[in-house]
Amino acid sequence: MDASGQGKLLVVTGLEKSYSAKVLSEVDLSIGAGEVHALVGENGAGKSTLAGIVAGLVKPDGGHMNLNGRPYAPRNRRDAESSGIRLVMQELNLIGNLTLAESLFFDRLPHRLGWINYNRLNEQARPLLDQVGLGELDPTRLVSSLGVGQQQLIEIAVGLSRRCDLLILDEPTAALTDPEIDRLFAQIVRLKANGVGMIYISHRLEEVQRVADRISVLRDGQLVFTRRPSETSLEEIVRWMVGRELGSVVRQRPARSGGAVALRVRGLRAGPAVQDVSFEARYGEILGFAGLMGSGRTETMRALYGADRREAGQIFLRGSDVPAKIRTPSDAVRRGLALLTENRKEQGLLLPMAVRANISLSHLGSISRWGGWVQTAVEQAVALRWIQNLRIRCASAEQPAVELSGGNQQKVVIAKWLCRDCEVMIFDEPTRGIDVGAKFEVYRLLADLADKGKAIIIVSSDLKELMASCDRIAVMSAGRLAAVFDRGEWSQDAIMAAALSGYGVNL
Amino acid sequence: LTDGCQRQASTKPRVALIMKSLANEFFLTMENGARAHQKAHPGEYELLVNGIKDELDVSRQIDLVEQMIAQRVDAIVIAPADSKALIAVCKKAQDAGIVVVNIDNQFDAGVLADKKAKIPFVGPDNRKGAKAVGDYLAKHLKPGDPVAIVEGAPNAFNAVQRKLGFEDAMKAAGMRIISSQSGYWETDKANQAVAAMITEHPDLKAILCANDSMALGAVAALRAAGKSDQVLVVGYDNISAVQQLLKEGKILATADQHADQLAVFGIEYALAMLTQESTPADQETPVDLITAPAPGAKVSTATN
Amino acid sequence: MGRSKLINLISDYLGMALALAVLIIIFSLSTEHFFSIITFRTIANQIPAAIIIATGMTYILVIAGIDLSVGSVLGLCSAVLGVSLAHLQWPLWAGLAGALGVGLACGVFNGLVSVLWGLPSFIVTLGMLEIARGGAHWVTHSQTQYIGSAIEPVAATAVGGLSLPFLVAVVIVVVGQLVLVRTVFGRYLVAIGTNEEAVRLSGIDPRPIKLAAFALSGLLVAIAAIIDTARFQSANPNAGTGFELEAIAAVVIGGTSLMGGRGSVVSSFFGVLIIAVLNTGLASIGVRDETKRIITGLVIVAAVIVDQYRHRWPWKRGK
Amino acid sequence: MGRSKLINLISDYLGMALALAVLIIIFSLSTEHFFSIITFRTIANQIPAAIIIATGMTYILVIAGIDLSVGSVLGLCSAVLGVSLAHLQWPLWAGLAGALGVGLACGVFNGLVSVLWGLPSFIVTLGMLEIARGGAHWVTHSQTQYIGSAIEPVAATAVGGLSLPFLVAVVIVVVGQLVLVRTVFGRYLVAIGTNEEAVRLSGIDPRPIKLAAFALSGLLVAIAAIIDTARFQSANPNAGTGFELEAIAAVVIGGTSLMGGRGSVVSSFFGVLIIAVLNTGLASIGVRDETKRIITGLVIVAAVIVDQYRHRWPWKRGK
Ligand SMILES: Nc1ncnc2c1ncn2[C@@H]1O[C@H](COP(=O)(O)OP(=O)(O)OP(=O)(O)O)[C@@H](O)[C@H]1O
Ligand SMILES: Nc1ncnc2c1ncn2[C@@H]1O[C@H](COP(=O)(O)OP(=O)(O)OP(=O)(O)O)[C@@H](O)[C@H]1O
Ligand SMILES: [Mg+2]
Ligand SMILES: [Mg+2]
Repeated sequence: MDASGQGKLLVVTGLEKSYSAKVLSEVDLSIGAGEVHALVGENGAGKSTLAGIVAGLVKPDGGHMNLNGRPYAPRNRRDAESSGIRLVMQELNLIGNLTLAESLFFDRLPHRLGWINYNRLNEQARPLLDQVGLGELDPTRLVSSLGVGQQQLIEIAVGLSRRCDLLILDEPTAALTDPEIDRLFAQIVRLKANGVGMIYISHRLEEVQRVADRISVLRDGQLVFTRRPSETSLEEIVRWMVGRELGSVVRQRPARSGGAVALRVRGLRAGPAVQDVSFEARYGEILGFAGLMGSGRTETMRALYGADRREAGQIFLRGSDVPAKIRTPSDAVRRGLALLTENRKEQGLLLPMAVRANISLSHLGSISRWGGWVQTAVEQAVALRWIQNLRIRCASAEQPAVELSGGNQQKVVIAKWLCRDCEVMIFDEPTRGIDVGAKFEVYRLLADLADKGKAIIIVSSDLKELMASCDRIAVMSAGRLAAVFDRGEWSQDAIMAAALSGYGVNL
Repeated sequence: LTDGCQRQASTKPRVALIMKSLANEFFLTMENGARAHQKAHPGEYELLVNGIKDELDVSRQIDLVEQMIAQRVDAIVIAPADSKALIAVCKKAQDAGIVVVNIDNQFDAGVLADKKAKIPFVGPDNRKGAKAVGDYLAKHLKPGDPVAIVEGAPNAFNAVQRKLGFEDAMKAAGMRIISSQSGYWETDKANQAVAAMITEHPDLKAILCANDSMALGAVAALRAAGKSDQVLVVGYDNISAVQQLLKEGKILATADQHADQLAVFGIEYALAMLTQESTPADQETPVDLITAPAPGAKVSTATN
Repeated sequence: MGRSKLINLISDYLGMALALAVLIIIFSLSTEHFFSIITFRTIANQIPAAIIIATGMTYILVIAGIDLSVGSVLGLCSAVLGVSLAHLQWPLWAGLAGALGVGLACGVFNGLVSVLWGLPSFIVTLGMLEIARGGAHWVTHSQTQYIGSAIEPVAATAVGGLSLPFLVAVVIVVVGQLVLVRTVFGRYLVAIGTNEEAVRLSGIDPRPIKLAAFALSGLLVAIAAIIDTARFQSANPNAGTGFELEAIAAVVIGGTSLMGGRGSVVSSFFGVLIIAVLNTGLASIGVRDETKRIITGLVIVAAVIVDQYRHRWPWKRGK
Repeated sequence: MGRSKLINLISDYLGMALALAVLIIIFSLSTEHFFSIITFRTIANQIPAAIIIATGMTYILVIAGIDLSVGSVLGLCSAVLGVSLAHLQWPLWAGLAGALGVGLACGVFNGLVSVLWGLPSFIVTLGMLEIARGGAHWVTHSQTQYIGSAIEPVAATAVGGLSLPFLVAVVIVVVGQLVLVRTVFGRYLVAIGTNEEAVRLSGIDPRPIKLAAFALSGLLVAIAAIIDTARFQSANPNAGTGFELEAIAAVVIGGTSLMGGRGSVVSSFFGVLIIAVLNTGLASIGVRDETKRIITGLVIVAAVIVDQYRHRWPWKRGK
C-alpha cells in the first residue's frame, strides 16, 4: 500500500450497470488509504449496486477499477476479499442456526483436519463481540435469538474482524442507537489510523458529516457531487441528492394534545426482554418509543400485537374496560391494530412477488368482490397511488420486491400498512434505510394520520427523529418502561439517562 | 428402442402380452419365453410386451389394455394383476373384436358372469401346486408340529390360492398353523416377519413361503437366529436363486409353474382362436414339485 | 389484457407445449399406430383422475407443503365407494357422498394435524399414507369390490366423444387456475408459500387457509377416486399405489416449485399430459420395462432442466 | 463440557428414548417372548442398513434437500454386487469396490445435476429412483442373484454377539454425528440448510459442499446395500423398494427438519430404532396387516407431535 497516502487505494472509472433500467452510469470514484469516503443518495440511486461491484457481488457492464495501481476485476466475493476488500451489506445475511462465534468466523473456522477447535473459536469471538459492544453475549448463543440491531452489529463485527485495505459499510447504522454508533465510529477511527480506506454509505447525514473525509452524492446512478464535509453543508448535500429544496430535513411537529385513550397496555410480560410494561396511546397523537438496542421495544410491540406469546398483561382498546382478546396478529388486525415489523426481509415482504401484491396483501378483502374475486384494476390503481405517494422507485408495479433497493423495499412495507385503515398503528423502525426525502415524506404521512385521529406508535433508534416528530416519548430500558416524556419536557440527555437507567453503570 | 417390436405393416396378427410386475423374475421368464417363441416363429405373429411396475399398480395395467385397444392389436394375452378389476376393460377389448386370453391369474367367475363375458383361462392351479409343496413338507414333519405361513400380497388371487393350498396340506397332515403373516412377496418384509415369528414361537418346525423371494428372507432370518437346522423352509416359483439353496438343503422344496411356457401357451391359444374363430375351454398348465436333487434320484419333471 | 401479458402467458406454456410436441413426434415416428384419434381419446380417458389429483397437489405445493397421502386416500375413497355400492347396496348418490366425505375427512385430518401442531406436512401425510391404505384394506377385507353397472352413469360419455370425467377434469383445471391467480384465497396461498411469517404478521391467519388447501386436496382426491372406480367398475384396495410421487412429478415438471410460492394448475395439466404421453408411447413401442423406467427417469430430470432455463430465478441462484 | 450442556444433551434424546421405552413396554406386556435378548439381537441384525441410510439422509435433509433414490440405488448396488460375485465370479473385494463405486456414482449424479442446474433434489432423485431401479433390473435381468458363502465374511459376527454390520453402523452414526456438529464440513451443511444465500455471500461456494453430501449419501447407501446383500446372501433387484420414505420417516421422527438447517444423526438412529421396534413388535403380536399399517401411520404422526413439544423453537412461533 502506498504509505504516503498520495496514491489512491481504489480508483473506479466509468462504471456502468443496468438491469431493466440504467442503475449506474459513468461513475468515477476514488478512495485513498486511510480515507473515509461517504456515499449518499436517494433510495435506489445505486449506492448498494456500486458497493456490490467493488466487493465482487455484482458484475459491472462497463468501466474499470484499479486497486493499488493495478487493474482489479473481482470474479466473486472471495476474489475481492483476497484482494483486501470487504463489504458489510445493507441487508442482514446471517445464518440463524449458527452460534455467534461460528458466524463471526464462518469462512475461516479454526480447525485441524476439518475438526473445529471450539475453545479457540469462542476465545477469538469474545474480543470481537466486545469491540462492537456485545461483550455480554455468550458466543455460543444462536444468531437467530438476536434482535435486528444486534444482528447488524454482528455483521459489522464480521467486517471488522479481518485485515483489509478497503472496508465498505452499507448503511451500518440503520438499526443502531447512539451508543452503538459511537462505538462504531471509534472503530472507524482506529482503522483509519491503520491506513484502511472506507466507503461509508448512510442516510443519516449528520453522522456522515462527522466521520467522512469526503462526501459523494449519487443521483440516478450518476456521481454528481464530491466535497469535503467542511466545504459543504447539509442543505447542499440534500439539494444535490433530491435535486430540489426540502427545507428542514425533519419538520418539528407542533405541540398538540391527544384525544381519548386508544390503547392501554397493563403489566405486559413476554420473556426476559419485556418486564411489566404499561403505557397508553391516544387518538390523534404520535407516541415514540426510545431506548437502547435490545431494550425490548420490538419485543413489547410484538407481544401486544399477538405475534409472540404473552406471559402476562392486558390490552384495552378504545378506552374499554374489558381486555381485548388478542392472541394472534389476525386478532389484532381485526381489532384495528397494525404492526410494521423491523425486519422487512424476513417478516415484512414477499420477496419474489410483485410490488403490487405486497402492497395489497393486508387489505385484499376490501378490493375484492363476490366474496374473494380480486379486482385487479383496483389493486393496480391502489398500488400505483402508493408508489407515487412514497416515491417508490421501481420499474413497474409488477416488479418483484426482491429487485428493489433496500430503502424502496422499506417503503413498500410501509405502503402495505398505510393503505389499510387501522386505528392504532405501530411502526417499528419505519425509516430504516430510507433516504432523507422519503423520511420527511413518511413522517408527514404519519402526522397526517395522527391528525385524522389515529393513534400512532413509532419505535425508532434515531432519537432526533423521534424528538422532532412525536407528541410523547416513552423510554425503555432493560425490558422496563423507564420514563414517559411529554413534548417540551424532554431533552436528549434526559432521554439517554432514562434509557441507561436499567443497566447499572457500564453501558 | 425397438427391441421386440417388428414394425412394418403386414397382415401378421399382432399379439399384445400384458404382464403383471415385470419386476418379478417369474414374469420376466414368462416374457423371455414369449419373445423366444416369437423369434422362432417370426412369420406367424408380431409380439408387443408390456408390464407394470409392481403388482399393486392395477390402474396402470388397465391403462395398458386400453392402449392396446387403441393400437388395434388382434389379440391380448393378459396376466391380470387383479382378478376383478381388469374384467371390465377386457370385455371392452372383446367388444372391439380383440381376442382375449387370460393367463396365470384366473379372472373371477362371478364377475365374468355378471359382465356376460367369456374369457378363456390358460394357467396353473396355484392351490394344487401349493398343496403339493405342502404335502412334500408334511412328510418331513410329525403330526402336531407347529408351522407358519408367509403369505403374498393379501389381495392377490394367487397369494390366496397358495395360502389355501398350504393350509389344505397342513390340515390334512395334522400340523398346527400357529402364525400366518404377509410378506408382500418381498424378501425384506418376509425376513422381518419370520424373525418375529421364530422369536415368538421358538418351537416352530417349518415355514411355508408363498414365493421364493420370501423364502430367501426366511432363510436369512433363520441363519441370523442360528436355527437353520431346526426349521424347514419351502417356497414357490423355483427362481434361479434357490437352486443352490435346494442343493444345500436350506430350502426343502418349491414349485415350478413353467413360467417360460405359460405365456407361450397363452399366445398359441390366442393364435388358434384367431384362426379358428372358436372359444375353446380353459386349459390347465402343469405345476411341478421341485425338491433337493437327492443323489441319484430324479424328482423334477421340469422341462426347462 | 395487455400485449406483453399475452406474450407472457404464451411463453409460460410454450416450453411445456414444445416438450409435449417433441414427445408426440418421436413416438409417432417410431410406431405406426401411435398417432391416431383413438390414442388421444384413450389418453383423454385415462388422465382425468391424475389431472384432478395434480390440481390439488399444485395447491399444496404452492403453500410449500406436500401431500404424500393422495394415492392411499384414493384407495380408501374407492374402497368406501365400492363397499357401499357392491356390498351394502347403497344408492349411487349415497356412495358418492360417502366417498367424498371420506376424502374430505382425510384432507382435513392432514391439514388439522399439520396446522395445529405446526408439523411438516411431509410427515403427517406420510402417516396418512399408511393409515388410509390400512383403512382401504380394512374396509374391503383386502378384496377387490366389483361394482358393475351401478356406477356406470359416472363414466357416461358426454359431448364430442369426450367422457364426463374428462370434462369434469378440464373444468376443475380451469376453475383451479382462476382461483389460484384471481382470488383472495389463491393470493393468500401463494403468499403463504412465499413467506408464511410475513403473512401472519400482516394480520392474516395462515392456518385456516392451509387447512382449506389440504381439505380441498382431499376432496379432489375423492373425486378422482370416484372417476377411477367408475372407469374400472370395481374398487381395488391397492388403487392409487405410488400416485403420490407420480402426481408430484407431474406438478414439478409443470414448473411448480417445491419450495412454495410459485405454481400453476395449467402447467400441472401439461405435466400430467407429458407423463401420460410418455407412458402411452413407451407402451406402444413395447420396450422392456427396465428401459422404460430408465427413460422415464431421464425424461423427468430433462423436463425440469429445460424448464429451468425458461425462468431462472435470479435470487435463488444457489438453490 | 458444562453441566447445562450435559442436561441439554440428555433432554435432546430423552423424548426419543421415552417413546422407545413406551413401545417396548407395550409390546413386552402384550406378547410373551418379545422382551428377550433374541428379539434385540434380531433387531440389531435387521437395522444396520436402515441406520446407515438414515445417516446419509440426515445429511441431505440438513441441507434442505431430499433423497428419494436411496431405495433404488440400494437395489442397484446390490444387483451389481450380486452379478459380479455370482455371475462374473469376481473376487469379493472387486465386487465390493464395484458396489461402492456405483453408489458413489449415483450420489454424484444426484448432486451434480441438482447443483449444476439448481434443480430441487426432490425431482432429481425421483428421476434417479426410476433410473437406478431400471438399472438394477437391467443388470440382473430381473433375476435374484444367489451369492452364497462368497459374501459371508461381510456379515461375520464380531465382538459380543454383535455382527460386524451392526458395529459398522454404530461407528458410522458416531462419526456422522461428530462430523455434523464438530467439523467445518458439518457446520457448512447446517449453514447451507439454514440460509444458502448467506453462505454464498460469505464467500463460500455451497455447491461442492452439497455435492459432497449427495455423494456421501450414495456411498452410505452402497455400504447398506453390501450389508443387506450379505444378510440375505443374495441380491434382489427389487431390494430397497420403499426404503426412501421409511428412511425419511425415521429421520424426521428423530427430529431432523425437512426445511433444513437442523438435524442429528443420533436422533435419526433413535428414529430407526423406533420404527424397527414397532415393526418387530407388531409382527410378534401378529395383528392383521391393515391394522399394522394404521398403527404405523399413527405412531409416525404421534412421534413427531411428541417431539414437537420438546423443542418448540421460540423464534419460529408462527410455523
Ligand atoms: N437484481 C436486480 N434486478 C433489477 N433491478 C435491480 C436489481 N438490483 C437492484 N436493482 C435496481 O437498481 C437500483 C439501485 O439499487 P441500489 O440497491 O443500488 O440502491 P441504493 O442506492 O442502495 O438504495 P437504498 O438507499 O434504498 O439502499 C434500484 O432501482 C433497484 O430497483
Ligand atoms: N426471538 C428471540 N429469542 C430470544 N431472544 C430474543 C429474540 N428476539 C429478541 N430477543 C432478545 O430480546 C431482547 C430485546 O430485543 P428487541 O428486539 O425487543 O430490542 P429492541 O429494543 O427492539 O432493539 P433492536 O431491535 O434494535 O435490537 C434482546 O436482548 C434480544 O436479544
Ligand atoms: Mg442500498
Ligand atoms: Mg427493535
